Amino acid sequence: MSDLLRYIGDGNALPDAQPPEGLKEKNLLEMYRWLVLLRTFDERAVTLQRQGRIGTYALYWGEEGTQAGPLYAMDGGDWVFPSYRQNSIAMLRGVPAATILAWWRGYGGKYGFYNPREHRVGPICVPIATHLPHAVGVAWAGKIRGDQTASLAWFGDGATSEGDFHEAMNFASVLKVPTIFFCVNNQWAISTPLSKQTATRTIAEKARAYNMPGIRVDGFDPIACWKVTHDALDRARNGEGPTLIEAFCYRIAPHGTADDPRLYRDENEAEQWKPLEPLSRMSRYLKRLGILSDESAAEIEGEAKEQIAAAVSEMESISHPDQDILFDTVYASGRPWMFEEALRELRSVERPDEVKPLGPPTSPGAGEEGKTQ
Amino acid sequence: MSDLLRYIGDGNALPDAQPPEGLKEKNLLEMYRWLVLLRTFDERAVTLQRQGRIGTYALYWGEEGTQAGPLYAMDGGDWVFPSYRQNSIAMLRGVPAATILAWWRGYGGKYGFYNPREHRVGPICVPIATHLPHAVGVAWAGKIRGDQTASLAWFGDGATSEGDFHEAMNFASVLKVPTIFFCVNNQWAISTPLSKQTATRTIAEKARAYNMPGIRVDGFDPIACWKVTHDALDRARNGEGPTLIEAFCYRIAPHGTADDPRLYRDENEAEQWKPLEPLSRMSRYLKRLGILSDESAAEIEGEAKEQIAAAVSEMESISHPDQDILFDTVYASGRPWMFEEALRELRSVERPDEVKPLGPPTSPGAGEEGKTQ
Amino acid sequence: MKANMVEAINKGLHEAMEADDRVVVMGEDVAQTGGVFRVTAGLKDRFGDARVVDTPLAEAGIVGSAIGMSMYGLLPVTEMQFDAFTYPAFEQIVTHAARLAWRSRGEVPASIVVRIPYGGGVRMPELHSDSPEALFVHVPGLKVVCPSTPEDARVMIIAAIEDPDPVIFMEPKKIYRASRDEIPDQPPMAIGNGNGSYNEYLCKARVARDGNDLAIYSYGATVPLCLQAADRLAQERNVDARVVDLRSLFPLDVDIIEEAARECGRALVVHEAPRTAGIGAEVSSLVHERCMLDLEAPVGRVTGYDVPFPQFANEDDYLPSVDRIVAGANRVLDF
Amino acid sequence: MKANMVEAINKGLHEAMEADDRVVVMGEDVAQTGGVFRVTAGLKDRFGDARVVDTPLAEAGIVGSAIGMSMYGLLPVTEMQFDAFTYPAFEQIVTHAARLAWRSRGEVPASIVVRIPYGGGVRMPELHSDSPEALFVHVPGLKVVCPSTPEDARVMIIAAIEDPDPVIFMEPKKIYRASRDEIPDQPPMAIGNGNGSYNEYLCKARVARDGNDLAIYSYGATVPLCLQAADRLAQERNVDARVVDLRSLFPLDVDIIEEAARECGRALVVHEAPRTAGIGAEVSSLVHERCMLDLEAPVGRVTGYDVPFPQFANEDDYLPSVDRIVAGANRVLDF
Ligand SMILES: Cc1ncc(C[n+]2csc(CCOP(=O)(O)OP(=O)(O)O)c2C)c(N)n1
Ligand SMILES: Cc1ncc(C[n+]2csc(CCOP(=O)(O)OP(=O)(O)O)c2C)c(N)n1
Ligand SMILES: [Mg+2]
Ligand SMILES: [Mg+2]
Repeated sequence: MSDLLRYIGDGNALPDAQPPEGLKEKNLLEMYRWLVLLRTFDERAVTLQRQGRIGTYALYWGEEGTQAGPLYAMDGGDWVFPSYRQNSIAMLRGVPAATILAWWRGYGGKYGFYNPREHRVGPICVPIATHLPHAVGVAWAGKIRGDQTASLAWFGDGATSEGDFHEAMNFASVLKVPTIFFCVNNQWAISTPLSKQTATRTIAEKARAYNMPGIRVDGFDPIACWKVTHDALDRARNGEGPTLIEAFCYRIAPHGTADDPRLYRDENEAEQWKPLEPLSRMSRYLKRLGILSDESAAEIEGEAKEQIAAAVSEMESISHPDQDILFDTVYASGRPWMFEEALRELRSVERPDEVKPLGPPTSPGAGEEGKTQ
Repeated sequence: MSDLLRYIGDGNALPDAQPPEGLKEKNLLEMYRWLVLLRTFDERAVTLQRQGRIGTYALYWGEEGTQAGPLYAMDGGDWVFPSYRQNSIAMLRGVPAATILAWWRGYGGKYGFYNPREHRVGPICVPIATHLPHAVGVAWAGKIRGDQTASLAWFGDGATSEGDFHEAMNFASVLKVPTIFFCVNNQWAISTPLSKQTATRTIAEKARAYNMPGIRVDGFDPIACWKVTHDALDRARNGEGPTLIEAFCYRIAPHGTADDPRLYRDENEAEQWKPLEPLSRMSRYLKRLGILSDESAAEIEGEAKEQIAAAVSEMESISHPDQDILFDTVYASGRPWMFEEALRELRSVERPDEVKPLGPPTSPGAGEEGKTQ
Repeated sequence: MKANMVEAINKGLHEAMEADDRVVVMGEDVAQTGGVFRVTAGLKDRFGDARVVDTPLAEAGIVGSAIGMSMYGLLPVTEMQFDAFTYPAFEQIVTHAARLAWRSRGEVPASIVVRIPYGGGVRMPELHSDSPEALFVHVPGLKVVCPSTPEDARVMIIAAIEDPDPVIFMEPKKIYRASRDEIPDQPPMAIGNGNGSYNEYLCKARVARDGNDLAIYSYGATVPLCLQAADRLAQERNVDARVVDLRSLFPLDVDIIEEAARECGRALVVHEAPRTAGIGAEVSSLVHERCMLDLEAPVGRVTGYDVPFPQFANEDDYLPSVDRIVAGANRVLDF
Repeated sequence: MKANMVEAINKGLHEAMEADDRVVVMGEDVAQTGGVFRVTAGLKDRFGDARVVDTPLAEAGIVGSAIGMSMYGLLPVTEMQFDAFTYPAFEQIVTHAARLAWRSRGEVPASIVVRIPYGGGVRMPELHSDSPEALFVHVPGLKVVCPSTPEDARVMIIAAIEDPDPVIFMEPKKIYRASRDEIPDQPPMAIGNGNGSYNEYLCKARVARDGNDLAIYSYGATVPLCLQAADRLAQERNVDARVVDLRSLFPLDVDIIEEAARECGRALVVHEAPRTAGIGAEVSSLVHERCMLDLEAPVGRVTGYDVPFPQFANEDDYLPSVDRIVAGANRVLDF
């Protein structure tokens, strides 16, 4: 991992670097707050899933640095496009955490979805790599309009195998579109290891096929993730086009709450990567820099817990969406005639109960399996 | 073009190289015969189209070296996959030229199609880049069976923009499949120049995204095309996996008989590339080597003319295929019930006349436009 | 002015781009040459190459980036060079274009138009003659329309651009240049003011010929054939057929469809696409469900067959012909 | 042995791979873990990782290379991880798998199976609950089948592999583990000898419940619901419904379909996919066309709605329920 950009050392053999220009104390603290909020959301969501209060959930434990870092580098007017793995990122752009939780509880409409344009955050994208052309389109549109809008899309190592990854990278580079392709290389796509996904050693080198800069960074280091995004954005705003960033890390957690990694990997390996997880590393770094104290850390944690607890209550206060929700927002131009007939049919029979999320799997391979996003 | 492998000089400032090992006199002559046959077919087809005896046709004038060279390097047991641009390649693998002509005349079934397995030649592929995964699949299957089968697929510069190109390249490299990706970079995709297709200077460098060798060669030099294919095949048979070859050339001809390049390029540019076309270059080279004489050249040309003339007669002797042709070969397991009903309906009305190919366009933009393959 | 369908769509595109600078046109070979059918000719010279773009050769990339553009607020019109080359973009159309409104509280629909020159009758090699419209009709969240006259094509392309929802715009290439009709100088609606008048011009069927003995439903390149068949029926057996040009394939204009079936008591659907699970199946089901008691015979279908579109020498064996339509009508009439 | 549908398909795959070494299994996560639903569990250990392959994450690549393998002579079985992730492979399925036989004089069909776990009822996030079968039914050159019982699933997967044509194999994931049925030790046919017995097991509908008052046609996960609805109809109004499990969606088994409609005089089609241009439209049209004079009411449809599959908390509002089926039946019966 010696070719990776990194700021945070281990307080030991691996030395710290000074924070990069542009990240002042208050920025570092804010970024830390984001990390804590993301972690708190994620851990709470896993518990909610275990309790059967939300459905199967794609956790991101350990990948918070790949989310908070780049997002913090973007301007509010820039667009970002999450996959299911960055599912709660919109919360850092003003979308209520309750909305994201409601999405995982199976709610649609105004309960589970948000307005992408209002927050400049693409909808949570489930089909792999298919949001990359959207990120390109948004930034391209900005360019056509003469605006300074850039975009960033997150995706996994597995996503680089899809045709849409290639087409988006190619469009962006040919048309010099200000898009940042942020690949979270956690070395796994469900059970498929990186070595079965690509013949290259790195993801970054794939940028060469598009004459695009390809940059590797320690994905467990939020500051490094911020820095490479910041620099890519500079280039983008200068009209120098897109950048591919590879945030190298490891999927410490299972693929999702329904996944049992013991079926395909030695969990000791995951354990070995665990000490690198960004939250404790960042907290130690900030403490070494004297920016964070045990007390302020506890305070930040407390605030995050409170915020997410409130979000959980809010999510659970939503009552079962009406049947209209099926038809309400399908067409922006209004309901076609057969929707009225459909509603008449629906209302003529007794309404089924709300479908409740499933509880935890009782044994591996039973019940909940098959729930990937 | 100094980074391109090349054997044939210009008999002047640019020196000839000796033919590579493996190409003896008789091989060189045979390859020359192939070039002449391809050229003769192509020129004849253009005339037939002008006369309204076949439909719109995708000519390959000037690209014969990118076809005969690599094909000559492959073993008979290896599979090759043409696009519409290499439409007559199967003729060099035993498919009657009349069958290919009949395809362009709009005949299907046994008249216009051939058995790919019998000749180890994929069907003429119309949708861009979609045959690349097939080439990978065939060679992969050979590998699974422990056979020594390799495959080669031709495609254009434009094809590299499609997702299927990427997915095929990635599968081949991850699975170390013995497939040769032969890109004929003629610098145009209909009216779209290379610079609007990719941000890289070369196509060959795209191989890096797959940790695959990427090799550039003079696409107007059939011997160089043979040599790089020969070497790639060696690597493939040694279990070293796929290779991307970029045969750099220029589309001297229009995209197809319906295309008017004056709408999008300066035809002087095409004129400048014309002297590099492979047939006369190869003939001069062979003459300088003392392998070919004016008489033997004339003889080869005469034979080719005769063979293609016979093919034209054969093609024109086919009578209008029966209506059964619509239903005959859709399912290998037999006709589903509605086909019988369809035939009954068809036979209950007077049969329409055979649809004749259109004649030449009378003015640009009228009649025949829109006919790309 | 007089215009054929190509010129009429071209005019509509000019008008839309003129009225609303959010409209952009993109696709393979659409800018410099104006497209392989010249439908977009002149746009690049008029509106510049930022708004009229020759893209790389990748249909998913085209539709996908158009979706992104529309998120930002533009109104992209994409061209798929030929029918069968829409399939690589299928995933973007189905999982994104069709669901973006639904996925954004209805607030950010994918306001894109996907233009598809489609269908046979033009003597092309393989995969240049498909009729994939039913595939899109079955996908909720899309609108699917298909004009059969130059003026409809001009008005409908403008309405499709104005409509906030994604519209699959099927262009019957066989009749691209079949006739030159009078096109009013001004389109019938105000453009670029988002006042919603698009719906009126997008989702309505049209009675192309009046009559009360047999309803013939069709769209696209088979509409002129149905009109000819209707004339033959009038001559040959004094039957007065009403020809309904569906125009909108999703949503279907159920009122005009029902009215025709009720008033005629007999009906026939005609299209070029394969029969099984095609538009004909839907129209037939609707008519039976709603007008059973008014029907004197089952609704007939004259369609393409359930086979790959043939090589072109045999395409007239595949395509519905006036003869086949008349024969189909006779079967319904003689039931 | 007793087996649920997952175990039954797994058994069928074991049997096919054992009998014929040309059979290979490929897809995302199918080898090491045996697939996210464990349908391919154990195959890699038994047959090795050359024949059971975890591929890169690219559906067009999977289907496309499977087509190439089949050209070479293998019999690939591909898995699309979920319904909606089939769309990226749509182009390979439509332009190649469906047309390779036709494009090779019938001599080299694409002998592939595309397994698609599909449909709702399993509380999944977006795009894990689509029912795309009608899209394939409309594409000539494919066969499309869908079992509703474990033993059918086991027999049909073997037949699909043996069938030389490309088969889209729809697996209703909602009933993957709904019941454990008795599965005979040996499949009913000899495997691996290419004697053509596959057709018998692939293209036939099945009368799942006899009756003469109302024909209910369905397939996949709604078949058990139709059976329950039939029981309710028997109790509540003494109506004896015949439930026809279509099993083959293309080609439809028109004989059994017709017979049921004729003998019952009333009919209903039930499926989960959106209504417009779905299988229901085709079945309804066929029945009207062929049995009009025997019908006492128009054929009813109880289907999913023309909307994107909802977020799961509302999926039971979307899915046909026993109540909706009974209500639909009553509408037909009371016409
Ligand atoms: C087009 C598509 N195919 C398959 C899936 C099923 N699936 C969900 S996540 C996943 C693995 C993704 O791996 P990667 O891209 O590395 O992202 P990560 O999950 O590691 O964040 C797969 C195959 C999907 N969501 N979309
Ligand atoms: C999927 C697909 N999209 C569009 C087309 C229409 N088309 C035919 S040829 C062509 C250009 C191909 O250019 P290139 O790959 O460079 O090959 P060349 O024609 O130069 O040999 C296009 C866009 C097609 N055949 N297939
Ligand atoms: Mg990953
Ligand atoms: Mg080219």
